[in-house]
Amino acid sequence: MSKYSVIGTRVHRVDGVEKVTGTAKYTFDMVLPNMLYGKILRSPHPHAKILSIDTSKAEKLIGVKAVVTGKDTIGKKQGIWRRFPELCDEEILCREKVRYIGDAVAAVAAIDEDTAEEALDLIEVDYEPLPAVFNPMEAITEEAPQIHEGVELNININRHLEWGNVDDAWKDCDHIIEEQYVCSSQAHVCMETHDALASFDHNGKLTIWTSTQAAYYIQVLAADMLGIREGDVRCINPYTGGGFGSKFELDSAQFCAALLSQKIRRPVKIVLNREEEFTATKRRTPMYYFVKLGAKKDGTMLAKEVRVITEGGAYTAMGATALYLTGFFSSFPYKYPNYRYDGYRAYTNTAPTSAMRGFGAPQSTFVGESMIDNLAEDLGIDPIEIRRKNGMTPNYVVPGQAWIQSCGLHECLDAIEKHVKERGKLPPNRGIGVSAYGFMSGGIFNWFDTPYAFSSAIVRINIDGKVDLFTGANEIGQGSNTTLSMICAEALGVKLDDIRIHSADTGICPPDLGAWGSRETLMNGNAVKRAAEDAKNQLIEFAAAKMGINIVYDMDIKDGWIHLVDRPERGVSYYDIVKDAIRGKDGEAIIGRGHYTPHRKGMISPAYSFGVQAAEVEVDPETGRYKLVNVTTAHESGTVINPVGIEGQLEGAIMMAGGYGFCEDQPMDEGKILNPSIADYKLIRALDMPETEILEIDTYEPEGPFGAKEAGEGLTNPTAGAIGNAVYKAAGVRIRHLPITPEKVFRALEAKKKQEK
Amino acid sequence: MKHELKFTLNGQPYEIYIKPKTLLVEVLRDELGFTGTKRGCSSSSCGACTVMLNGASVKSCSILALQANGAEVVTVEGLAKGAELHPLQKAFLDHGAFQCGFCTAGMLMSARGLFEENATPDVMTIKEAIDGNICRCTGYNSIVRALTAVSKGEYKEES
Amino acid sequence: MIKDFEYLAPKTLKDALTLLDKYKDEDHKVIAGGQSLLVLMRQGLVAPQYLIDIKGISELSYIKSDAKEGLKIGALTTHRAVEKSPVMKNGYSVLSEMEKRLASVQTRNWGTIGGNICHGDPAGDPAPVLIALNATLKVAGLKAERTVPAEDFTLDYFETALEPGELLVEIQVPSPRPRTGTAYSKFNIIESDMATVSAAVSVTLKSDNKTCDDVRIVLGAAAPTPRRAKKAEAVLRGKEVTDSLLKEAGNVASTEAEPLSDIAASAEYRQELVKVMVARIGREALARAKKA
Amino acid sequence: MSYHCPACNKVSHSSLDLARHMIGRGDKVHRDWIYSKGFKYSELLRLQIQSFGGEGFKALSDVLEAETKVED
Repeated sequence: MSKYSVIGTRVHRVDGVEKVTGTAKYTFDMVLPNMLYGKILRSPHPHAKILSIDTSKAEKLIGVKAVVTGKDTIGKKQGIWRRFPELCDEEILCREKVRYIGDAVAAVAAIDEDTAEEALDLIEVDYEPLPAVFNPMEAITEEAPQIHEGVELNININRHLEWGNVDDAWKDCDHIIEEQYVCSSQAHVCMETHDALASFDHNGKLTIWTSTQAAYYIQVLAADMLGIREGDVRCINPYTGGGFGSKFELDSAQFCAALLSQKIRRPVKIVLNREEEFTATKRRTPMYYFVKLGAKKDGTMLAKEVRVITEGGAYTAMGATALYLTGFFSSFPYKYPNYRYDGYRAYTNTAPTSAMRGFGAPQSTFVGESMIDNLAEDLGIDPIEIRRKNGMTPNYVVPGQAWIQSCGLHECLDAIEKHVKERGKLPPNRGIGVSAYGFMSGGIFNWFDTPYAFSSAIVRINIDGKVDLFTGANEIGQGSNTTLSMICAEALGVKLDDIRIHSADTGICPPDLGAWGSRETLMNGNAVKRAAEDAKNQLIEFAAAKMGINIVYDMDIKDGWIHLVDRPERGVSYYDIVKDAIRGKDGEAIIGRGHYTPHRKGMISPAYSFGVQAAEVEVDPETGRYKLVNVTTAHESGTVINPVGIEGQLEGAIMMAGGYGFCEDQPMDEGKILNPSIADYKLIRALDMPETEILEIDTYEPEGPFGAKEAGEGLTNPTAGAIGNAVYKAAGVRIRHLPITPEKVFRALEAKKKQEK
Repeated sequence: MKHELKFTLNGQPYEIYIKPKTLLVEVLRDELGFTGTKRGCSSSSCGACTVMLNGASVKSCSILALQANGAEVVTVEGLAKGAELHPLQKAFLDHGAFQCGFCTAGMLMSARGLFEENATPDVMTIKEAIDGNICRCTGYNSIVRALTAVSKGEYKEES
Repeated sequence: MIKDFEYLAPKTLKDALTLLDKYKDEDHKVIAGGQSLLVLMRQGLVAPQYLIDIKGISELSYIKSDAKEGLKIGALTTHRAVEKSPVMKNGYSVLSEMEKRLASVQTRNWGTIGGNICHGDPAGDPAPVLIALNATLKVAGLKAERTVPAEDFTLDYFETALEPGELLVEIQVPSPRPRTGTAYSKFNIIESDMATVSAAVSVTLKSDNKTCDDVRIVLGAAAPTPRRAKKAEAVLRGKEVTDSLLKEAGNVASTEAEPLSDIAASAEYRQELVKVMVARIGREALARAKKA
Repeated sequence: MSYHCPACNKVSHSSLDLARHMIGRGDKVHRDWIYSKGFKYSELLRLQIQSFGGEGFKALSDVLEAETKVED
């Protein structure tokens, strides 16, 4: 029997009933009295000077209540990498120049959406088009137009990582391969588009409800851009219809709604339409990969050198992190004694690229796992064997970078090896590709420059024993409200039903950096656990005193029973003690506090999860069309807090990462995204979804709450690589340019046929 | 000019006046405040707005509200009977068949349409029934598991 | 944003034709299920002054079949009704199969087969099949009725043979001749998506059950309109149909296709797909003909 | 032995590390110093981008070796 009462059990989501009955309120559903509807005017040019903006006709339209342009702003540029001011480069409402098709230039608030939209047509913007550049490989040439002043070759960030001595190591390699890859863009396609409802009162205080992954960031960034104090902004994240990395920066809906409301002092709601969502919000970072990989004959990998140029789009956003993480995760999950990474982020006149689930690691994993299969083939080594030979192990230190404590990679390899064997001899045109991966449990580097703890939580125990849990964590669908409630219940020793969670409301919850980088379970989980333990200890003090317990005994609470650890039958009801304890505290409720900031864990993350995935495909050799037949994942994420949640994260990741490998793409023409609708942007649907299996591997992460670590984004990393390897096994062609579309497979098959002739 | 729309929503008759361009989803959400039904696209491709119209699942963003004149419409709000959840809702809860929840109303109504036609659908039929609904969170398989359980009779409506 | 329009909702065919006649010189549009039209209206690509809603004309929703007259489908019959109709088992199962792959259940529950055809999308599913089945479309105006062979109905991208004031009212499919098999399939990446390329093939065998008496090969999404590949048909007609002959027919059909490049596929790839599709679907049609 | 950044005083353990820091930081003060030594910042970047081996860093580190070394 499990030593836990709540953790690891299959429970209903705490937000479940609201969501299945349609009563869960999203920003999208909210209406306030006297509310106006906002719309945003966007640039049709990829690069142009704004000569003038005439809003007079729009202002005269009946029903229009306010129009704002860059002139109504305090003229600040914003960015989420606040530690480095030069990376704060986005005005949101452009004043002098637009840098991509979709850059915002004006916003209107009107009595209804139709009027606001009509008003947009009446705003006259005089542009002087400038030469533009769309491809990062062209952007980094002398001839390319400069997109931001003073940024030479349009390279706004370069990143270097190195350990060992790569140059010397090549000499010891028996075999070296050099390859190039192109990783495409991807849209998040949250079901709820970006939206915000902003309400300024006449005291100058702003409340903003918004679909976000990080209410705290929005509070801070909005205050900064509006020239008001943080404390005057309350940001509330009601329910959020998906984030996947697209919703933790200040976006145009939030900023324009707030600015309009500041001007007109009425609530203003802006909902981006699906086309804006595709063209004017951020997206996965496309990357051009140049890789050199060397090994001994026996498969021991000695050195890897990686050069990456990323398509940054018009602004930095979280692109700096993507550039860093793709470099770090290019070494994953292997023990390269010698490693060098240089990454360059190039501005282009395209929609900005930023964070998306996996954050640079799906790209690096696709490239790395394709190449390791190629290397294994060259050396005549089994793909699983070469991964085993080089794979990370518990307590491995990535030189100068990271300390990996728990690591179940080898157990995952064993499980997948067994799975592949069990599939037996495959029919013709079928192949199984494997791909190994790892990911972090939240980031350490404090680029946001916050003085607050990374995560905090407050537990308040009420007179009837019911618990209010206050946390800045953001429920975006990933299940953090459920997971954190479970952690709280377990740590306090009460039932899950006793917990009522209040999350992501900066007016009442302590700050948290938000739901990105797979950080909530470990970081916020630790904060919640500590807060619950703080409260629990206060109760135990009273219980011990009341029961007259010899101080040598340890006490604990489990299932609502405060008891002696060694003699569980000796105890009192938690519910009874709560009343006494509150009386004893002169009527003050029991309050527990907890916070977490990682220390002494390197630069990247306090913990890492690992896994291995096997994808099976069936290729039609005549058309190149292939089907995803089965995707099986051996996965370890420390102690599983919420098993239903993990299943959902894993299967959902396969839909998204399978799409990245198979069909999702954002083709452009002169900076214009050609498929800005769900009809044209291809997404895996129920009939396309492969069968999925999960092989859960047991590990325990000392840094995590009850031994838990991430299970969110890492699962997005392996799939494109596994598909690429499976297609290679099935059809003998290696596709190095995502997505691996049937047409690309077909062309490669044709080329192969020609070559064989 | 506004036109009269008479229809029944979740068993309750309504008479309202609307512009002819008003979509069914707009009547449900904006005119009548039934915000359980969502909108996720404007190209008739995501299924978040699925409701039942005269016993069949339809996309309410792709129907003029006036076309529903005289019709019986059921939305997600019409599934539960008071505090008693509908079997489909129970199955979704048990199987973790949703995460962010934004597609859930549409999924449930597609499923409802399926079970109106066929009380014991097989897996392929289930997948086909929800193929018009995008879910960016779950990867669909948990939804298929939930509906398979309903198909097997594990969730009976309490009489 | 959908622009305002004046809404007219006739309940009978006669009323509809009267209205259409009245507004035929005005800026008007006819809406049936609206599954395609409303998308265009939301995008502002179509903004009629008058919208004539024929969805409520119940007399145009029916499926009838008898051995002599063949199959008759009212233009406002929903896709789902066609898909599920037991009548399709009488030699028209290809229609049911085609419908099953058309968009989503929700769309099929509301969208109509006539509306789809009148939309004139070269990637639409019903038209190639109806052409392969040698269907005729009955078109009514206030003063007269006429019939148009299905293959002559679509004139260009999103353009049909309907004259102002006319409505498509019925789809007429002749009873299949003995020893006839018809098959349809589409190539796409996402199962329920529009066709990247589609093909419908109908084969009628001579009494020896081997020799091709007649054949119709129709390509979808491979030209501005659904198009018969007549040269490819000639490859098969009068010959014993073998795999290699079907392959040759595919190759010839590919030369008759005039596909465009778009985000879904390049023109060259579409041409390659035509080769494979025609051969494969031809094989299926042949197998069905032998069994019929 | 250590190397002190002439722009911001960050201490590195080798001239190569310092070159990485300076090019990596890439803001105006760092670039100004690089220019003052007769380099084009963009040229150094180009050397980096075009090949494996970190040639841009190496070019700058030669100067830094001579100019920024501090004997501890």
